[in-house]
Amino acid sequence: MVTNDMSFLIGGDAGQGVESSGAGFAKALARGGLHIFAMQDYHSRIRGGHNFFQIRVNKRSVHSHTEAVHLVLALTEDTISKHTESLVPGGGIIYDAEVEVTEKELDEKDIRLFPVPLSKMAQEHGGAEVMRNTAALGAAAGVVEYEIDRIESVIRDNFRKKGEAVIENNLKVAGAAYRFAREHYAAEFEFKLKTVDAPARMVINGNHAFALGAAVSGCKFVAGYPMTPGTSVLIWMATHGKRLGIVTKHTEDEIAAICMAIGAGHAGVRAMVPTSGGGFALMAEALGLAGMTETPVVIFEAQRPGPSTGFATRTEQGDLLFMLHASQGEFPRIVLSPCTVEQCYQAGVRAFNFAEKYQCPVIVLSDNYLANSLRTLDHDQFDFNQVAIDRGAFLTDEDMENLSDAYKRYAFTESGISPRAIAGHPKAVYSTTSDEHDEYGHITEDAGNRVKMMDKRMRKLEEAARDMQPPELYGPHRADVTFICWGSTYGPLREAVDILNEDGDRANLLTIMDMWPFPKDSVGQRIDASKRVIIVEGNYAGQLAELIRMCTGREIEERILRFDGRPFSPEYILQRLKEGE
Amino acid sequence: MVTNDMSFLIGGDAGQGVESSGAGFAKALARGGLHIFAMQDYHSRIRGGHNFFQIRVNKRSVHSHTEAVHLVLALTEDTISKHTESLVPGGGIIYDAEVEVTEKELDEKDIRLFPVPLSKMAQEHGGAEVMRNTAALGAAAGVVEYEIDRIESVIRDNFRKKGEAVIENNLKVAGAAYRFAREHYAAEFEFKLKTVDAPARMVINGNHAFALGAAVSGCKFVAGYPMTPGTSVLIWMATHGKRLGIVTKHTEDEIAAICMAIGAGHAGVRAMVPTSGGGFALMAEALGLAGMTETPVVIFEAQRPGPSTGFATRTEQGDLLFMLHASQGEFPRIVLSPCTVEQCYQAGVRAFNFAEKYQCPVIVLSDNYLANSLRTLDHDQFDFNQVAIDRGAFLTDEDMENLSDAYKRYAFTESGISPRAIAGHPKAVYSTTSDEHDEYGHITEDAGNRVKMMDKRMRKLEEAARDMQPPELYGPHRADVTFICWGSTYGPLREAVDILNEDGDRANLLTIMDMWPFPKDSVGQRIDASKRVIIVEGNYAGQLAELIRMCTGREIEERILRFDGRPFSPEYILQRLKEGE
Amino acid sequence: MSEMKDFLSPVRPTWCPGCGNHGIWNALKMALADLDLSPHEVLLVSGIGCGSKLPDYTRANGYQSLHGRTVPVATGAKLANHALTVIAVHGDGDGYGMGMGHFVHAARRNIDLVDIHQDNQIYGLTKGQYSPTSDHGFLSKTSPEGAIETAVRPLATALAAGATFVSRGFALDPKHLSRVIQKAIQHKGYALVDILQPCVTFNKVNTYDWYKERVYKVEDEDDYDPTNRERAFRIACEWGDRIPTGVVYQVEGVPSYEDQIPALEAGPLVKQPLQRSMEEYEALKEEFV
Amino acid sequence: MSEMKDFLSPVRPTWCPGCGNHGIWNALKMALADLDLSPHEVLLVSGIGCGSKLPDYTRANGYQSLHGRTVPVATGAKLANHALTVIAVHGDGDGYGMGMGHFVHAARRNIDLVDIHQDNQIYGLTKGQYSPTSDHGFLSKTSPEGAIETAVRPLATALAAGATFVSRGFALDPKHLSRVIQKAIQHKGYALVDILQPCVTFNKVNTYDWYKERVYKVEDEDDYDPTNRERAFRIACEWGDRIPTGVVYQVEGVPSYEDQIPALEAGPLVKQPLQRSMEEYEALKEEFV
Ligand SMILES: Cc1ncc(C[n+]2csc(CCOP(=O)(O)OP(=O)(O)O)c2C)c(N)n1
Ligand SMILES: Cc1ncc(C[n+]2csc(CCOP(=O)(O)OP(=O)(O)O)c2C)c(N)n1
Ligand code: SF4
Ligand code: SF4
Ligand SMILES: [Mg+2]
Ligand SMILES: [Mg+2]
Repeated sequence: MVTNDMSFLIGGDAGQGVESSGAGFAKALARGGLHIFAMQDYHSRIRGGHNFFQIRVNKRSVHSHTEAVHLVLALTEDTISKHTESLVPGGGIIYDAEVEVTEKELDEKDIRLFPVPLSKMAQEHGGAEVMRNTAALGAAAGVVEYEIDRIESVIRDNFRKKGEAVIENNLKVAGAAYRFAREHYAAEFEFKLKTVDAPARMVINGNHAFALGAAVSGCKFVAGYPMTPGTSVLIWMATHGKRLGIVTKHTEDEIAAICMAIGAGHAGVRAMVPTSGGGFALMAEALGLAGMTETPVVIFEAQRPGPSTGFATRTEQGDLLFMLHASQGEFPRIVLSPCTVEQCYQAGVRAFNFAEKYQCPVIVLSDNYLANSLRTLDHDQFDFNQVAIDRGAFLTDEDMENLSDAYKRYAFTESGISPRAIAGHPKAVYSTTSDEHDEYGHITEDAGNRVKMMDKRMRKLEEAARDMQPPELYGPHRADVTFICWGSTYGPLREAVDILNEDGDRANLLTIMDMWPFPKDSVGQRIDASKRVIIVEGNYAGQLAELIRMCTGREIEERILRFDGRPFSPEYILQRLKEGE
Repeated sequence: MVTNDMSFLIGGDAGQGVESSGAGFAKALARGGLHIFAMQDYHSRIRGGHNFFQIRVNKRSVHSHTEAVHLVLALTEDTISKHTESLVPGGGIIYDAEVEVTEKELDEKDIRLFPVPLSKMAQEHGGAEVMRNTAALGAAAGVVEYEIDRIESVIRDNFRKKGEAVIENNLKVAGAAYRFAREHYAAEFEFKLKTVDAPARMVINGNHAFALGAAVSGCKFVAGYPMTPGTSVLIWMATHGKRLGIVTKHTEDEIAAICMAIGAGHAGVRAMVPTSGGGFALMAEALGLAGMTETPVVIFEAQRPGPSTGFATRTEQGDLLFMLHASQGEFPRIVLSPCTVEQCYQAGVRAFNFAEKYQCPVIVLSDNYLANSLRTLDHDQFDFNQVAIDRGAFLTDEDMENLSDAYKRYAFTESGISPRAIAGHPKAVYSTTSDEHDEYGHITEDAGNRVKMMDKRMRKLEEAARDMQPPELYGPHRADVTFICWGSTYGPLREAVDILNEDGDRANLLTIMDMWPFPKDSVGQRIDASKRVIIVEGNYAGQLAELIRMCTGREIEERILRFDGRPFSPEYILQRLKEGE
Repeated sequence: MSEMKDFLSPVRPTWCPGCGNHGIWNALKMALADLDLSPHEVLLVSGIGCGSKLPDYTRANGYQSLHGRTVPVATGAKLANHALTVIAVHGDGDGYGMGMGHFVHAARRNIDLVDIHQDNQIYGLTKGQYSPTSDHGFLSKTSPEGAIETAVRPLATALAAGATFVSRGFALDPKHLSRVIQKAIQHKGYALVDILQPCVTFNKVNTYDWYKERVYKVEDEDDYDPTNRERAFRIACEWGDRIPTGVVYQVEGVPSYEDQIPALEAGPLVKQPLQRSMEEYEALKEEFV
Repeated sequence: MSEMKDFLSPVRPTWCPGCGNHGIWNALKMALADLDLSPHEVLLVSGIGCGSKLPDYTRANGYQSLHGRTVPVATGAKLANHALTVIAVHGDGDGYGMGMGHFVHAARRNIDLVDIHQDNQIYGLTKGQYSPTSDHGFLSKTSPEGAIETAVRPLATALAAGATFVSRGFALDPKHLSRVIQKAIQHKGYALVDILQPCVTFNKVNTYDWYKERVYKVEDEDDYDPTNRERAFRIACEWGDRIPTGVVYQVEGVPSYEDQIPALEAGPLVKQPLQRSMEEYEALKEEFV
């Protein structure tokens, strides 16, 4: 018997509630003190099309999904045919008893079939077929002998708004399916889940973690245009705007979004725009406006596969070099590329501090896998008391009151950072412009001033470089292979490294989380100190490898790249590693 | 006496006709068989502000302006104070006799003052003060003892539309000033111009050369939004549209411009958009659309200093890395970066062939200095009979007639290039999309298809790489210093190399004209074979140096960079070289 | 004679069962068949959104472009080959939100396009945010306290821009809609077709019934006069208890944009020879001498 | 009392002598002084163009943004600090060309902005291309055979969009213009001020005299009624022999956008504390459990 180490997969058509059932189940597991990692796979359409939601559950914290699945909840026949492949020997499939299944392939793989009269139970015990998913969840809990009360508590919370009757009916359905499954199938199934004694953890994805960080960091203005997978940040902010005093604006387009954020940033409010690559493309011009006028603004970009519309609901890491070079001309920018849900939260907090401290645009670069995958986190992993607001050289009313000379918005300073006043004080009235300007902000075409202003602006990156977190080394200090990665690839790669190291110090992993200013010295040294370096990235060109060569001259020839829209998994990485050998 | 080797500078306020006078004078010199290089320097405002136009004239073909000036035509006092510095010993200043000039500094430098009653002559002989510029030109010709009839012929052409009376009056003014200056000052001035026996050459800038190349190459659709310094391509096309059967559209914005061009390209017409960096920034999203749908489109981008509005009328090479990475996701693009007026013409011809052959966006990257500077070229430097149209795998009506199966727009082929049908034939009806699609053009989220499609698209660059012109080596094969440059920097740098090599093989110059796919092997080899490498670029970051390191791993530490909005000159480069030693 | 089924692509629609797009799709095929157009004579340009997938499901030349950029792509294609019947088809977010600028400029340009908006007053494909045509107070994921803006009035906006054909249809009345689309296709110049399109999944306010109770046909009114602009403006502003459908405004005889371009007098650009004679180009050099 | 000279910046205008922008600049300073506003209470947001340089020449908070993006930048600033009087000031190319989408959306949003368009029917700073308001047939560098489009009718477009204040002024009549601007500033909500602005250098058609012969003041008409939208639409479409100036339409009492945002009830965002109490954030975690 294997306890607390398995993966579920719920599959069905778009519109069948695969995601909401999955998320509910994930919460029920977290409420039992277990750790989960959950990812979803869905098409860019509202109905039909095969979707699935996969939950890995474990006693320890886990960083990615795995290919191997132990229990499939099939809401459609398609689910069975598509996912049998992933089932481990001894794995099982729960499906509606009405469906006919050809058992041949299943037999060969030693797979258990758990037909449950889901629709019938939904109708009999709940009075409506929509409760089929509830039945399926009950059945799943039954087969793995998990405590039904955790499922019940989630049902209560999820249906709270729909009233007692709905709750009651769902509880009945879940209970009936639970009993049925436990009675008929639990004995045949060797994978089990047991609540453990641990505080209930948050079940949260990268986007929500980022939003939370941004909110705590004093972000007060969010302008955006919906674009998967950036949308959920906008929606979370809109939902909580009233409560938290945050203004959100669903704008007419992404250009308006970033321009509004820049206007708000200029006026002194912490502002941001959540988007995806295509929306960011429309912001390229205004990015330079923020650069030139030294306006703080945060851009959150969750990548999806391009080019162009590409795969709207899938994952990729194909925008890295675009982010670093977007917009005409040259100006300082900071790019953070969080790798975990925790780091998304941290990036939310840090981005606004950096934007104000360095008076420049800060890009937080995430991706669909990180944006949408759920993980369990302890409450104290978001320690709000640690959040320190740093507005940099920001003039208070008192400071302005004490200004004796005409205010120089762009005073030449050693650090390149000029003390910033915002509009509204009689002693610091100034005008600025996207044209090259002098210290006061007035247009000038003087060549000498130009050189000084360019130097001043770019100089800000020197101090910023010192604020960047160096790349993290995971695993033994010395190893046969050093992997390098960024972003969400960290999770599966870390798990792959753990597997490799089960017998010896075979691998370690260098992860770049703060991407620009680029940590060239530490990356270069680590490469030089490594026996064998392999880059692992979710794109075609090996963009981080290219960037590393650009910044350090080091060539990384071995590359494990994936660009089919699907996330890495530990198994996939190990398989590719093997193929390469 | 120095004959046929000098520089003029005409200076005045915006709105005083500095540029038109200068361009007229340049033509008059070209009509005397002389070579010229002329550049302009003006502010982003319509009136006032000091502007100047500088003409270098020589018996041989010249590739840049020089800092040294021999004769200044001052329409304002400002011109005198601003440009005395540049005058060589023995140089002179023609100015209106009414202006008072403090002669101290001039004396020290051995500079001749040539006051001419310009306004008075304009009024007396022409009847209107506006002819002051004509008087100035006449006077200039007089001082250098150039043949007045060349000036007269240009006056005749320029004022043709205004009628005989205007022509006559201008001729009278020019003649009077010519005689006056020749009589009073020619003897004191040692720099002379003499017509030589040579066919009259074209006086043309990079933008017009590009437009001409595009027109000859069958470009039929130009959509653009005015943006300095890209505008003159749009205007030239608009002016000649009726005559050449070209549709031009001044659109509502740059997004519409590129989308219209993509629509036209998709419908089978050679189409392009001229713009500058800021306008290009707005096109980033649609660039990926062309990449994904494999639509031919040509983007002409003339750089100006950024970030943002920056210096609207000045020069820089700050957009290179942006051009290479613009738009989300990954797709093939071709980037040409012509270095001379001739190459601008060639790029016009080649870009459209490449766009259709490789069914991808082609970017032609120029800059303000190249866009606006005039050079003399022999007619046969644009040899239209050499122009070969290559539409690539373009299905003719007959080909389509013979299609037996349903047409696959994106058929998988070895080269990655799929035979292209355009809309309108009953046998090749298809639909395409910016989403990932199958061979027919239908949306699919299949992972296997995705990988094949990405590979197919990117594979096109392999053949394209073979179509790229390798970097050019100018100067001796072996030298103490190898300079590397791109774009308009070529001209002044080539002249600097010539000066360095006056006594020995001191320098050579590697110029990258076809930028992407990047010629990594030849650049790498050349760097390895060089004793000392210096990059010379008009930007802050040394973007080509960064690109070279990205593509070859080679570090180029010595960099001569300029980013004050002013173009390089041979003297400037030599000076910086000296300072660096 | 062409038939509706000639316009069937091998790909089946993936719209939700009951989605108004099914009706629009049928009405469009009906209009094309009734006008006896063949698939290769038609170019459908769309953007990104649920409705914008229509070209994938339709046998005709098709181009699904970018969200919000349907109209400029269609314009470019039309200018390159004005022998094609070019039909833009996109959502309200696409056309009236992101694409608002292009919409107004296309209307005043009077380029010969049919501009179909699948107006479901919501963002469908991104799962339910309010759209530019959502009514004031509309609750959605991005307007949890209710939309603050006044909804776009597409017909009035087109009129103000100088559009020569302004109409509306209802997805539930495909016959009438098909006639409106036919007229739009036959109209020479820019033709707006705003289509009330219930989104059964995300818009629970503007449902089939909601529309059905309100729509009326302008041509059924006694004093119907589609040539009177002021009157049309009044009708175009109607929204609430009564929602007008049909051809609200049409003025004929205004030359379309492409008819006024000298370079197009010789026929569609794509049919013109790629190059002129070398002498013509050679002569251009003289300008620079 | 503030005075016109309080609004003088150390930088002198570089507009051509005789340019209509001088008159607009004076009228604006006059309006601000007459309303007794101080430089620090005002934020001028502009785009890129000749007229957009106005903030550089004016002592007030200023932000010259991007060509075409004046309105969203101004909107963001207003939402961040609605205690400021935010005035957008930009050219016709900026506002009605590139910025058309933002214009319509701002109007229907009824955000409390004064939106001044320096409408010279030409692109000035880029040296003479036709603009969205250039008349049909207008000859320019990009329309050498004459502009084909119908000109934008800014007032009609704003009306169709649902604007609550629609007006026009004339640069040659700074007193009247100043009064119009004052009313626009006092209006709560979006206020369009279209200003006829002769460009003496590049527009040789729409000259001072051309305008002078045509302009009239709507308030001088016997049946003046700025609250009647249909009537306003008719006036807004007038262009030719008679060109209306003055406040063409105004409806008061419609709540402005920023007044309807719950988060702004506590006062301007920029004045609110940066963070809430940690307990409030802590409670958010419970949503994820
Ligand atoms: C530049 C850009 N921003 C955002 C998106 C994401 N997106 C896709 S469809 C859509 C909205 C769809 O609404 P609508 O246009 O009304 O079409 P519907 O789905 O309702 O038919 C959005 C915002 C995108 N594809 N491109
Ligand atoms: C994105 C972008 N495209 C083009 C330009 C170039 N540009 C600067 S000003 C201008 C037009 C100015 O016309 P208008 O807005 O009417 O202002 P005016 O100069 O007439 O006051 C243009 C096209 C730009 N700055 N940015
Ligand atoms: S989500 Fe709405 S618009 Fe989209 S297919 Fe479903 S019903 Fe139609
Ligand atoms: S070009 Fe025209 S708009 Fe610009 S400053 Fe001169 S007159 Fe004014
Ligand atoms: Mg919609
Ligand atoms: Mg203008």
